[in-house]
Formats: sequence, structure tokens, C-alpha cells
Amino acid sequence: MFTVFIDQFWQLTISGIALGFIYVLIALGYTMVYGVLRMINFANSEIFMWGTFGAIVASRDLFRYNQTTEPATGGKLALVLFIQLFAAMAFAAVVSVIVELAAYRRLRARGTNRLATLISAIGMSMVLSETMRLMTDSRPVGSPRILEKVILTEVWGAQIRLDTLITIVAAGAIFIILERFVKLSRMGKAIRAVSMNEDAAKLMGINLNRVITVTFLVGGLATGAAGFFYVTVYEYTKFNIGFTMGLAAFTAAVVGGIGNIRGAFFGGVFLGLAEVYASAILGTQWKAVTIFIVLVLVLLFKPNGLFGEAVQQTRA
Amino acid sequence: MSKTLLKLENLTMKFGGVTALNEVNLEVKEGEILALIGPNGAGKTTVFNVITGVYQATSGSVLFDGHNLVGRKRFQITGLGVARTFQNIRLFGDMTTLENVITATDVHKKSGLVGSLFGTPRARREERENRTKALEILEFIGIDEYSDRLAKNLPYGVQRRLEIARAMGTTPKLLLLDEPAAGFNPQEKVELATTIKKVRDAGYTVLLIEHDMSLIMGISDRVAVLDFGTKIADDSPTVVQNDPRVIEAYLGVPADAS
Amino acid sequence: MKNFNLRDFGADIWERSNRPVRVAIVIVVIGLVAMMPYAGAGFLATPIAAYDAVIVYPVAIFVLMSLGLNIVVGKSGMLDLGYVAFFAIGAYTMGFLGIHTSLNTWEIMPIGIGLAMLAGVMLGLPTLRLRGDYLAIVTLGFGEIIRIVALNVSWTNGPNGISGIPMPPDIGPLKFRLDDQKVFFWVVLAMILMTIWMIRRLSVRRPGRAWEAIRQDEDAAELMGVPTLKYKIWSFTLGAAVGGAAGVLYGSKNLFVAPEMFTLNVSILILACVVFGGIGNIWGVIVGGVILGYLPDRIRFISDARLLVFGLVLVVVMNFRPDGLLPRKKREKALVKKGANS
Amino acid sequence: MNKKIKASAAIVAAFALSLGAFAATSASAATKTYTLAYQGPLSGGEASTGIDEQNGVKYAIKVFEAANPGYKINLVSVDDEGDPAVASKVAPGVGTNRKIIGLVGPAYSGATIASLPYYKAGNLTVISPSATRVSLTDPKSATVKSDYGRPIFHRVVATDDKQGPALAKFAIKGLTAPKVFVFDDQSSYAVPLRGYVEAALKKIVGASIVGSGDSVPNTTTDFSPTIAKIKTAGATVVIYTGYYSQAAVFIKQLRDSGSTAVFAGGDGVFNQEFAKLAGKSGENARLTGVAGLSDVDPKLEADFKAKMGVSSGVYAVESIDAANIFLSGILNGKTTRAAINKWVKSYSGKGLGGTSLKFNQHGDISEGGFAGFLVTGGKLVNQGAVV
Repeated sequence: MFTVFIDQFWQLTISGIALGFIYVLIALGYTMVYGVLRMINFANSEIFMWGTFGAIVASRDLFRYNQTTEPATGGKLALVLFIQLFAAMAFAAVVSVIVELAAYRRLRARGTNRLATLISAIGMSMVLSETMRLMTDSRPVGSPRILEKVILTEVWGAQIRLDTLITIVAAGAIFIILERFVKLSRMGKAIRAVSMNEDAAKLMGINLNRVITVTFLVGGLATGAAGFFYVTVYEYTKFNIGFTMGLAAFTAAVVGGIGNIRGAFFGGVFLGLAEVYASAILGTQWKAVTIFIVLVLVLLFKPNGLFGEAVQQTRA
Repeated sequence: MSKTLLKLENLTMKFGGVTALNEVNLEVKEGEILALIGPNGAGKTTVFNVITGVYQATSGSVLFDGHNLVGRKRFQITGLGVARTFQNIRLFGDMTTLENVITATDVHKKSGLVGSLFGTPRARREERENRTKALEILEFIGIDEYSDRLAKNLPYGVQRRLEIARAMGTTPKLLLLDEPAAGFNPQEKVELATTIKKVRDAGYTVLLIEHDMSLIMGISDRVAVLDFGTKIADDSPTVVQNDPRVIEAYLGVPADAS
Repeated sequence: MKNFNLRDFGADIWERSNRPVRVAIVIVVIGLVAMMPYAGAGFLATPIAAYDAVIVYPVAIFVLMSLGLNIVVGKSGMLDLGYVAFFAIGAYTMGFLGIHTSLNTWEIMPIGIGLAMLAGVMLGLPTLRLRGDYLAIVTLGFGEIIRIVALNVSWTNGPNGISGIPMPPDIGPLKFRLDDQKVFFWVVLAMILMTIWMIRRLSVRRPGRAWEAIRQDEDAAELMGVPTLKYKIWSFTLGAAVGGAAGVLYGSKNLFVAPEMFTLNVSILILACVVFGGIGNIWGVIVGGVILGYLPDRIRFISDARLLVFGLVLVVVMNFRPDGLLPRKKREKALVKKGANS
Repeated sequence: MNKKIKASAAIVAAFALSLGAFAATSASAATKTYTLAYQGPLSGGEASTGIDEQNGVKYAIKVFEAANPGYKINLVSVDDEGDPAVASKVAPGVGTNRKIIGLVGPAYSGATIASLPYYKAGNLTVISPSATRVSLTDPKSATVKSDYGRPIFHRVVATDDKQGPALAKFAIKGLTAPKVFVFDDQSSYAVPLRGYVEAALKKIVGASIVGSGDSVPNTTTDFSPTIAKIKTAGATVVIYTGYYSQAAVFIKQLRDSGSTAVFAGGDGVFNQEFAKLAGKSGENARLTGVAGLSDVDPKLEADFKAKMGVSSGVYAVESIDAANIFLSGILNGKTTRAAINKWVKSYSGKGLGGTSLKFNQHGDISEGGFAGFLVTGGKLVNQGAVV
């Protein structure tokens, strides 16, 4: 049972961390929106899915890459990857803002019950995934190989692959940039003010609608970046990938303490590792069950997630 | 000397590094109106929260009618005979006035879900008893004309009184009133004072948090003063009023206008 | 006319009536609904899917499940995203006992309900202390766990599912038939009526008040002496019981259960029925279940785009009627009489 | 043009009823209209399978109508989303719709099992192009006797218990002492097939199954734990019994991890899309499947594309074969459900691929096996039948 786990421990750990960093960025989308709206943005998983398509559209239609094209190298590689990242983030951010306008704004203005907003968001995610399904004829879409996945080196028997390394470094960088933005910029401070106390923030003259739109935008950017990394690593997407990834990322956000940006980070990495370890030890079919049992245990002993304290106090 | 109903012994409450209550000792005698005063942030509501089980005391004990309340569940404490009102009104807005009180009267009833579902004789009898009792309480507090209005649509003053009525619904021995006169005009305050006295005369013991000095002086049998989580005075209203430490506490820290 | 509103209109008629008239109204309404299987010829007919099958599943079973979920979400305000778990437990109980023992549907029904309730208690005890979104994600996880377990253990026959589940035995002259599902409809209708009876009974008595208080202010409720955890578990368990009952009947009607029938989508759809129709309001929930159960089959002519349309409908309706089509709003006047004859 | 014929046919038919004399004068237009149905996933996540199959049926009907003027075949599209829950909702309507005299499908085994009771009740004959679960035609199937579809169920595709051994043999062909790792995708197609593959492997001398295998839910895209298991087990052959889209994601990750183990998959992976999605990593993958339309006859494929506007998909041949059996029945005047059932039971003919189509008493065709394919240069190249 544990032979695989012991034998391949470092390899699994690296894979888990890379997967975890993708979760971190999606979880960031959930957690930021939760911070300002106190709402699970159910459509975030579909925003992610649209982000993956953004990355593919960029490489396929902009740079005319196809399945038989040789991977790019050097400056061209950097350019293509950068444009892909940009496209994924832009796609997702635009969709995210549209979601806010169509599914949330009106309901929030009327100050109505949370469940209506939740159903509205669920409706919106159906619209998003169904639109993509119709556009792709329900078929999976492969991404051309842009990045040659060379094995750079081996550490303790674990392969360090280029795409893994790029994911960890770049996703980490994007996370830090966004975290700094929220911490230091004027807009970021406004976002945090709204997270802590909406009424007080309003009294201080913060334009709530703008703050919320920007939050969705930033959340969308993070989620879209996750879409880019997903495409780079797995070179594949489909209209229905959002659900599984979104669910895992959402769980990550909760484990970390939803509404808390640092929580999203630790939650994401934790979940990535938990998934990979559980799959190796118990079999991949029990992955989801293990995660949920861990989630329940975390919530029972730390009811607000591992980093959730700050949020809870402002809410009480 | 009447018997002690509630006794706080060396009650300490810490939140992280902040000490909200520090070794507080307090006795409430049966049948009296005891006012708990102090500047904002002195820990008055914390006392209520510890008594009613919202917070678990860091150390010390809360003895009520022969029971130690520390560590008990909140609804059990209510069942033993402690009921409270809330500083910021927390009625069940979508229920009627009457239902708000009936919900509280349920605490001493035996019939549960199965009995209610099948309409056992006991369940039916208890429903009738609850209703009668709730109506009596509303009449006693003087808001029975509102009994079928939704709580959220009531005038502010009535909501405040309903808070008291609802707490009385649990048939408490000790009634904890958290700033019952907040937001009242002088006329309403006078009426409230009458009501509170009436409640006491009906056999309830009252522990009261209030800022309005004239109200307190008018109705309290005794006044205890908290400052920074420490009890600094506990005596008759006139004595407390002239206690230099109390005056300092109030002048040193600007008192809340309300 | 400006203030016309169907719910108040209906309630007014109800209040102005005396007991015999009320009884008459109830009988007429039940009679009319029971005639529904005969109304499939005209406008109501569903393309492709058989009308008489559609009004059993999804329509009637959705209504039943929505009523059950409404006890949890609508009455006591707990967000449950894993309701499908109880449905699955009921269906698998029927499937397993139906082919391995000689018990019939009606004998399995209490077992299925009991197991669903047991699962409700087991899940509820540790998790119902959690609030809001945390509870939502934990229940969601529970729903997935039940499905994954069904997929991976041997007695459920894994992904192949259990087929050959027996139909219910005939009730006197009422025969269960595959090509004519009227009797199934009537059975579900009876279960719906029993559920409505149960909810109405409980709503005006102590449990209803306790749930209402918990939903509105859980802390205040507990401080007013409501044993909140106990009533939350009751609420959860009753919801589970209804879900389990629906599952048992579904298994016996469908003759086949497989894990892929019990995905998160079912939970979300049922929740959508509750919120769409009018959360907390029995009639609203019924309307929600009927519309959301029926609509996708009625609009099959737009074939591939129907889920898209369904999503759009959810967004639009929620934006313009956030409390659902028939919202919960207590009528102040109405309560005087209601209290009197409870 | 087509529309015009339809319209005039309708008018003529209407007149024919009221004015017999008039109808007699235009004998050439005495159109006979019959209704068949196709059932499979036409929307939802599995829609591409159903749409491909339905195109095959539509193509067969087009060809038939062109060859036999005077016949008009309506096709009812029964969308079960590949989901048994949906199937049991639509099947009663199809079962009681007496206009439908035969049904091609259902595409998936789960949906078939959910639908069968209703079709049995209505004596509606079905011929599935792709439901491969063994129990459907196995009267002895221990746990699930009720799956047995006689007398209405037929299929023109070979079953999992034939494919399992074929896949096992083809996967290890030419290898000495292969160490095989087998995993599935948790679906009701993949899990039983994996069972047959493993059973077959155990019988092959020299081959061994290594590791405990894996079951990877089909929504997974990160296969690193599975790859870790493969490496720990030191497998030289990896057999995946799921579908092509996951297979493509998996094989890329496997190759990127440096593994050179032989990869093999069943007819779920057997799809041109696999080669396309997997790119270079997919080279030399060994797949078992049945020949597609372009394999059978490139000219036929060209005609298909001209008539339908799209290329044929997987199971196109089977879908056309199934439709043709019904259509030939109609041509021979078998136009009631009972007559069609008799016709199908006693049918004997050749399919497009040259297989003889003759059903045994359980509804299976006796012939029909699996061919092995090797992915070469991004194409699936037929290596001939696996024996």
C-alpha cells in the first residue's frame, strides 16, 4: 500500500506542489470574491475553464500552432507563453466581470437573500459551460505543445521538469504580485476595507460597485492564470473541466480559511499534496473521499479553516 | 436577608492577550434589581455573555441557584432560569410578536418533534398552555395589541419591550436586561422604569446594564460598577454615585452619550 | 390590480372559507392534480419523453425531494448541497434489498427511510455545528462520497449498477405498469401529500418555531432555550427521510440504479427548485419543482441548447424575483386564525 | 429540392386519402412513410459519440431513400445523454410511440439497461451499434439476469469479453515476459473491460500483471500518482481501458516522465482524436477497435462526407449496418414492430466491413472481432484482426 508512496515520495511531492499552485490561483478567485461579497462564486470554476480556452486560442489561432508544430524555443517561446498567459488572464477576467454584472450586481443592489445569489451564480455557470460545450461540440480540445518538457535534473529520484518548474515559479510570482496588490495598492486597501466592514467602507466614501468589479477582475486574472498553467502542463481542456478543478480549489480555499488570501495559498498547496498522496496510497478513486474527510476534520478542529480567524471575527 | 440567586466568583475572561474580566465577584440577591454600570468596554456585556454561556470563562465560577453554570450549554442555562435581552435587538423578525414569546415558552415543555407531528394530547395541551402564557406576558408588558404583528414591523419601542417579554417567556428566575432603554426618549424611559419595577414585583430578579443614570437611580436596589474588567464599586445607588473611583472612571474615560 | 399577488389571492380565499368549504377545496385540488396523467394530450405533452413518465420523474419526484430539502434549507436555513446522498441511499437500499431479498417496495420503504435518517444523524452530529458555507461544502462532499463509495464497493455492483429491481406490487386494482405510469404518479402524489401534512403540522408547533428561530438568529434562539443542535439534526434527518423515501420509490420505478445517476447536479437541481419556486414556502417549492422538472423536457425541441436556456432562466428569474416565484412572506392578518385552530 | 419533395409528398398523401382517384393517377409519388429512431447521447458531455452515430444512421437513410424512391423514413432522435437516469425518462415515450418500428441504439450499455424494460413492454426491436456490456446478451449473467435483452435486444458490435482478450494479446504482442499495468477510468465501460483484460492476461503464459492497478475518475487530468505506480511496479506495458480524451492526457504525461512502456487501449481509446490530441506521445500506441468507414472503403467515406458535410466518426460502420438491417426490413414490407422483430431475428447479410450480420438467439452477431491498430504518424493504422 505504501510502497509507491515511499518509493516515489519526492516525485509525488513535486507533482503535488505544482498541482497545488494551480489550485492556489483558482482558490484566490474564490477567496477574494468571498471576502467582499461573503458569497461562494459558483461560476469561478467556469471562469477558469474559459481561461484555459483563452490560452489555447492564443497559441492556436494567433500563433498558428497545431499538434504537429515543433515546440518553440528561446525568445519565441517566452513570447508565446507570455501572450498565452495574457490571453488566459484577459479571457477569464472579462468573463469574471461579466459574471459579476449579470449574476450578482442587481441582486446585491437589492440586498436580497444569499441563496438567490447562489442560484443565480449556478445558472451563470451553466450558461458559461454550455456555451463552451456548444462551441466545441462537446469535444476535448488539445493544446499544441509550446514548451518542450525537458527533464532538467533529478533530485532524490524526483524529476524536475521545465513545465513543473515554470508553474511553481511563475504561479508563485503571480500570487505574490496579487497579494502585494491587495496589501499595498489603494484599490487593494479598499478591497480589504470592504472585506472587513462593508458599511464602514461605504461611509468612508469607497465606491462599492467599483471595488467589487475590481475584485472580480483580480479574481478572474488569478483564475485565468491558473487556466494558462493548466493548459501548459496538461495540454488539454474541455468544457467540463471546470467543475472538478473548481471543487478542489474551493475546498482548498475553505481549508485555508475562505476570505483569507494567505489561506488560499496554504490551502491550495495542501490540497495538491493531499490529492497526490491519497491517490498514491489508496488509489486514485479514493482521492476525493480522502480530501473531504480531511476537510471535515480540519473544520471540526479549526472551524474557520487554518487561517480563517480574522474573517470570522469581523463577521460575528 | 434574602438568599443569593447568582454568585460570580473570581470570574476572569481573557480573549487572547486581552483581559475582559478580571477576578470579578458579584452577588445578585433574589428579588432585587441590580444595575451593572461602567464605561464603554468595561466588560458589562461580557458578564452577561459569560453567565448565559456564550463565552466560556477563563477561570472562576458562576453559581446560580445551586448550579455552576460554567461549561453548560446555552439552552440548558436558559432552562435553569436565566434569560436575557440583547443590546442590539435580536428578535425573530419574521415571526409575530406572539410567536416570539411562544418560542421562548417552549423551553420548559416536554413534547418534542414526534409529539408535535402526531398531535399527542400532551403536545396539544402544551401548545395551548404556551399560548395562554405568552398572551399573559404580552399583556403584562403592555404590548398585547401587537401580538399578531411581525416583529420586524413593530415600532422600535415595542421591539425593545418585546425583547423583555420574550425573555420572560422562558420563565426565568433571573432576568438579564442589556441596555433596555437604549434609544428611548425620556417619556419612554419613565414607562420602562415602571415596567421593570412591575417585573420585579411579579417575582423576577433583574440584573440590568444601563447607561442612563437617572433610570438606574430610580429603580435599582444596588449598583455595581465595572471598569476595565474589574469591579470597582458595589453598593446602594447613592453611595456609588458619590464614590470617587466611580466618578474618576466615568470622567477619565468619556462616557457614552446614550 | 397593482398589488395582485397569487399567493395572497389564494390565501384570502382560504381564510374566508369555513371548514367544510376548505375540505371541499382540498378534495377538489387533490382530485384535479390526480387527473394530471390524463392531461398529456395537448399543450402539456412533452416531445420524446413520455408525458406520463415525465410527470412521475422528474416532476413529482422533484417536488417530493424539494419539499424534503426545503425542511433543511427553507425552514431551518442550513445550506445542504449534498441532498442527493439521501436519495441515493434510498435508491440503493431498494436496489440491493429488492434483488437479494423477497421484500417488496413497501416493506423496503421504511428500511430505506431509516437508513437515510441514520446517515443524516451520522453526518449531522459532527457537522451541523458548522455554519453557512462550511456546512455547504461538507454536505457537498458527503454527496460525492456516497456516490464514490457506490462506485467502488462490490455489493453495489460498482459502475454497472444494480438492475432488475422489482416494481412495487399492485395495490388492489391499481397495477404498476411500465408503459403506463399513472399509478406511480398517484403513489408519489400520496407521498407528497403526506410530506406537506408533516411540514404543515410541524410548522405551527414547537419544531417549526424552533427552526424558524434558528434560521433567523441561531444564537438568540439558543439563548431563548431552543436546543439548536437537536432541532437542526431533526431538520436534517427529516429532510433525509423524505429524500430516502423518494429514492426508494425511484429505484423501484426505474428498475435500475447506477452511481452516475447520483451526481452533484441532482443536489444542485433540487436546491434550484427550492430557491426558484420560493424558499420556505411549500407552494413555492412545489411550483419550483414542477417547473424545473418539467421545463427541460418540454423544451427538448431546442435540443442541444436546452441546458443553456435553463441556466439563463435561472439567472433571469433570480434577478427579477430573488425570493422565488412564490416568495415566503408571512401575512400578519392570517396568523390570528391559524393560531386559533392549531 | 428535398424540402419540395417532402411538401409535395405530404400534399399528395393528403389527397390520396380523400380522393383515391387522384392518387391513382400519380402512382409514382405514393410515398410510404415509416419511422425509425436513434437513441444515444445527443447533448451533454458524451454528445459527440451520439452525434457521430446518428450521422451514420442518417446517412444510411439518405442512401436508402435515394435508392428507393417512394419511401420516406422519419428518424426520431432520442437523446438520453448517455445517462441511465435520462434514458429511463425518455424510453417510456419511445416504447409507447407505436409509430417507431425500430430503434438504432442505445449507444451506451447503462442507458440500454435502463431503457430495455420499456422496449420489452412495447416489443420494440433495438439494434445497438456500441453497447458492449456482456450481460446484455448473456442469459447466465449471475447477478443481473434482468439485463438480458432477449427478444428485442441486438447488437452489431462485439462484446467486452471478446475485446478483453484481444486487447491483452495485442498489447503484449512480440514482447517477452511483459509486465503489465492495467487501469481504468471508473466508468461502467472501463471497469468490466479491465476485468476481462486482466482475466485474459492471467491465462497468457509469460505475461504478468504488476502493481495493484488504478481507477482514475474520468475527470482527472493529473496522472502523476498513476505514473508513480507504474514506475514503482516497473511495468513494461500499460493498458488503459477508458476513453480517448483521458488516454491522450495520460500518455503525454507518461512519455514526459521518461517512461517508454508500451501503451495500449481498447475501443474507447480507438479514435482518430486520440492520435490528434496525443501528438507525438501517442506514437506506437496499440489500440484495439473495429475498422472505421474510411478503413473499410475510402470512397464510402468520401461519399459520407459529401452527403453529411462531416467526416464519419467511431461506430459509423456499425450504425450504418444497424440502420440497414431495419431499412431492408421495411423494403420487404415488415412495417410493424412484430414483423420487424421477426425480420431482424432471421436476418442474414453482410455488413459494410464484410462481417456477416446474423444474430444468434441472444442477439449477438456470431462474427466480428477486433482488429489491432498502431498509431503511426498520427494515424491509426490497421494491423489486422487480433487472433
